Amino acid sequence: MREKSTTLYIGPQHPGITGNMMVKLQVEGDTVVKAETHVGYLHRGFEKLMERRNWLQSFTIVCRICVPEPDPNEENYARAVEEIEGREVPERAKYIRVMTLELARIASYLLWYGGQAGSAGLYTMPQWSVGDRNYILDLFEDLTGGRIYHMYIWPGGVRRDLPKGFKDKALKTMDYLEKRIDEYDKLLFENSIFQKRAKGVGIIDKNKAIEWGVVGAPLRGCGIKSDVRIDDPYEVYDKLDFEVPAMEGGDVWTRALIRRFEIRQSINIVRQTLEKMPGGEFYNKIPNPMKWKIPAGDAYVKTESARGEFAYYVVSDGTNKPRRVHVKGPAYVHGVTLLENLLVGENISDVSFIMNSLGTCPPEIER
Amino acid sequence: MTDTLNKENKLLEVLKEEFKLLSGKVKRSRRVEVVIENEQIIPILLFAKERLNYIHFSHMSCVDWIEEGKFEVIYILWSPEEKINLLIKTKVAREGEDLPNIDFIWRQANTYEREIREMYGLPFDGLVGREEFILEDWDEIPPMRRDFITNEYVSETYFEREGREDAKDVREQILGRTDEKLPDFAKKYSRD
Amino acid sequence: MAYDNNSQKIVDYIQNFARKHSLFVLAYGTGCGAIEIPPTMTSRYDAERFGIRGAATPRQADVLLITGYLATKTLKRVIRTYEQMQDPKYVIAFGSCTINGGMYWDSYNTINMLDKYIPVDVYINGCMPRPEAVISGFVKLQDEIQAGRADGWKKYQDNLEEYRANQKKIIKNWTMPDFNW
Amino acid sequence: MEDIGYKIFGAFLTTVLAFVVGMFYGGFRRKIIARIQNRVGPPVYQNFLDVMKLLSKKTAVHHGIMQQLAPLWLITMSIVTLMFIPVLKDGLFFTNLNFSGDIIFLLYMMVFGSLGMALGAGQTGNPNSAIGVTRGLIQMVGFEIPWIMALVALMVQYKTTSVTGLLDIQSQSGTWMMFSSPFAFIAALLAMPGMFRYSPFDIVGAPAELASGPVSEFGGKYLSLMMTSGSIFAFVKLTLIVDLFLGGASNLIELVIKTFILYMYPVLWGAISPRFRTEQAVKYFWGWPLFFGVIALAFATF
Repeated sequence: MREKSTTLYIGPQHPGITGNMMVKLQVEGDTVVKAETHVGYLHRGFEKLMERRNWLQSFTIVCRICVPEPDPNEENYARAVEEIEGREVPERAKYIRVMTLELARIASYLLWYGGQAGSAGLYTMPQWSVGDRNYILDLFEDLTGGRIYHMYIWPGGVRRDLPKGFKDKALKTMDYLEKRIDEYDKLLFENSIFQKRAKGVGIIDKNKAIEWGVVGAPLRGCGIKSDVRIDDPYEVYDKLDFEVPAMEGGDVWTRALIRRFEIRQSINIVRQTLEKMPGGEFYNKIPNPMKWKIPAGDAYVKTESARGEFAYYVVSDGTNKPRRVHVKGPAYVHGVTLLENLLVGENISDVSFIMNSLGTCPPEIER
Repeated sequence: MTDTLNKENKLLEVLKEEFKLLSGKVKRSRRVEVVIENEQIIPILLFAKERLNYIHFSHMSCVDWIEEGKFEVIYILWSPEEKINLLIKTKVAREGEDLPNIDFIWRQANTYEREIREMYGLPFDGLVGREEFILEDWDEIPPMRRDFITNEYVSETYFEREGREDAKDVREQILGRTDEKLPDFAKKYSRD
Repeated sequence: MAYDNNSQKIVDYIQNFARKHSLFVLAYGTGCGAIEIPPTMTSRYDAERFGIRGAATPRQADVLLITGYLATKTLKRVIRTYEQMQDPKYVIAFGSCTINGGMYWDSYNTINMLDKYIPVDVYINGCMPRPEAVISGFVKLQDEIQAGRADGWKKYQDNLEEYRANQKKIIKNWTMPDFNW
Repeated sequence: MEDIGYKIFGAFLTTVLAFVVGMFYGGFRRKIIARIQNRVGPPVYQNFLDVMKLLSKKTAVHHGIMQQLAPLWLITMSIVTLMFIPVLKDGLFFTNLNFSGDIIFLLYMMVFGSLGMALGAGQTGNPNSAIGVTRGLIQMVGFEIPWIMALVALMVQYKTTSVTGLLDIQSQSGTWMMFSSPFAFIAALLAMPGMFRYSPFDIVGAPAELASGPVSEFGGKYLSLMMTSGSIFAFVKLTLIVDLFLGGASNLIELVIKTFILYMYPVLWGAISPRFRTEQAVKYFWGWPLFFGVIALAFATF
């Protein structure tokens, strides 16, 4: 006898959903038989707004595309504009950019720690990691003046130099975090219940992964070494020393292990940039932004964000406003086709768990 | 510099032999751009995927060139081995023409196509999927077309709080400045 | 039964005191402001000190926290959610974009003034407001509740036609059940 | 006549005591968990404010009679269960209505409340509630088996089915049941967190999965009744275990100390563990707890 299937809506108002989106599930018993992602609850029409704003005004908008980690957006946009215009960026600015990106990655991973554990019902973990994330945000506040939206990496360099005493403070924070991450390991990764929950859940097929468009940590969790920082090095990543992990498995547990490894790598990179940072100018001055025209052309740039490859396709038509800025976040694929595929056959308990492990962030899907 | 672009040039050569390219160039290292007629989209995508191993479909975008009356659609592929992004561009008329559906080659193209269909009103031949992807009950012209003026729509539809109009004055003021340099925010507000 | 003003006052005082110190916030991240809610709730800022805690469903919640801009698609859900909440209910609007559209004032898909669609008790401005600002907004709401001034829900009942007209102007396909108490 | 007066007054006192103690335990739980999580946490009396506030809310949800009766059913069952538990060993007010067959009766009563809740939640029509109820019943099947085995082992071993009888045996022999029949105690202790439904067994109302499960559609006064009943029931469970295994209590201070220490065990476990999936929870209960239950039974019989 066939069980009757029920429709279950997860979201948009649901504590388990990441952000503001909806997953419509067909459920038989406890098992999902069909999943459908509904997005559009956060659509602001950024790409339309950028058509109306000039190049510098658009720069204040791009960071709002992805809230947990705005810096890859800024960096992407700035780099695309520089590539079209042919503007040079001082070496120091590049180092500062890399440092900012890595700090943002750490902050994003700390938020992920919270989300992953919270969706599994371990509420102590978000309290710790989101609390510790504030220390990174403090660094950002010192550096840029803003906790969440920094608007710091702009075309031609960065907006301001490192404040006095920043290096010491940053290094101290890194030391503190490294200690804390060991404690997180005890709470989360050594926890047998978490291991039971995470192993064998939400498996991505290794052979299909690249074709499906999987990027970032989920792809590395399938055993495929792929990272924009090595494949298509930008800024000064080719001068830094870091490892990119790849582990076989493809389930939530492997993705978690990858992130656990990468957060340590990021801490390491921040230390390196602080050590190696040369002196000199930190930005290449742009002309009066109202009259600042970019020659016609287009550029496709990408950055490795905490959730995967973040790509910008920017087209200029020679005026002082961008013709088209198209943003593709990792969640554009992860949150729609991949999620719809992965959820089939899983337990309802794991829906939110899998979403968190993929890092589904709806503002990237609809912008 | 020429040595480092070997891979890219080779790819361009291969594509030139197989297909009638409208134009093709190496933009920079790891970026190759070709322009092609829109009938040849499926052949070139299949060729790139099956023969050249460009198996990762990274991006698909659309630009509205209203002056020419055309949409430009860009398919961006990535080869994990060669580590090259291949940009395939094609143009299609804004009204009356459609593009082939490619979601049987890459499943995730379906999402991009649905978005482009919704935001630009560009139909894809044989595309299956819910009509509404991002917008809900939208009955204006598709919003990403350049002839859709968003601020006019806003002033008709939504309420505006008083005081908002100030922003415009500041903008004209800055624009009125001739030869004046941008205030040096970076140095002015740095703390040391 | 003595039902004079004084006894009513005492009842009101006790009610308001309890309401003030126990605010269940609906877990609904409507916009990008949702990113500052976890820091507000967690260890450094710890909003639970003030009796603020999350509630999973609208039936149990007291406060609807509108975290940022509302796309029209979300507005429909927000109205639905707001109407499902039980009286007395409060709305805290968070971020500049709920006040006047903020950054997105010319976006075709986001509303500009939230208080035209649902009554707002406290606005917190900023993009993003810091957790301190959020907590101060909550404290302001507590003061309003104690003083008996946080009566957005009454306003909504009294001016339902006006709110409905505004809402229907944006939401073209109105398929929601009618609001009944 | 005087006797009945005492009984009624005692019943009232017991209910108030259970409510106050249960509420404060809830408050301490929130406070202690907050301290583990590096923060200050709400005041200890926060739960009273929550209940007061929920009572002052207007309620305008009507899904049907059963939905409105469910919270009442729940609280009635909690209080009725409380009535049959000797809170203190030989106090004037707190021994209540226990009689010779009451362990079996209690086993039945403790399930009964959840059953009413299940009916009520089923009527709300919310799919989350329905799934939550199913999970709750599955989980109950999980923990009830080792728990009943532990109690049956006690009953077989000491040839009595009354809580007072077991209390008398403990005070006569001078050793607590947890030492004289350790396997039953271990089985009961391992099954106990399932009854409290804190992490890792909070699968019924798991927020990230089912909003809040069966209670999703209950707000305002219904929710306040549920919270009240929940805190009374927590006290009931703690007192019962203290009576059965920890030698009961002869005064209120002893009772509070014993129950609080016992209460800390599910709370602290909950603070550091994620949630089981439903089938994992059942697997857990049918693993070691069941094993110890069987051993206890064998130990008692032979």
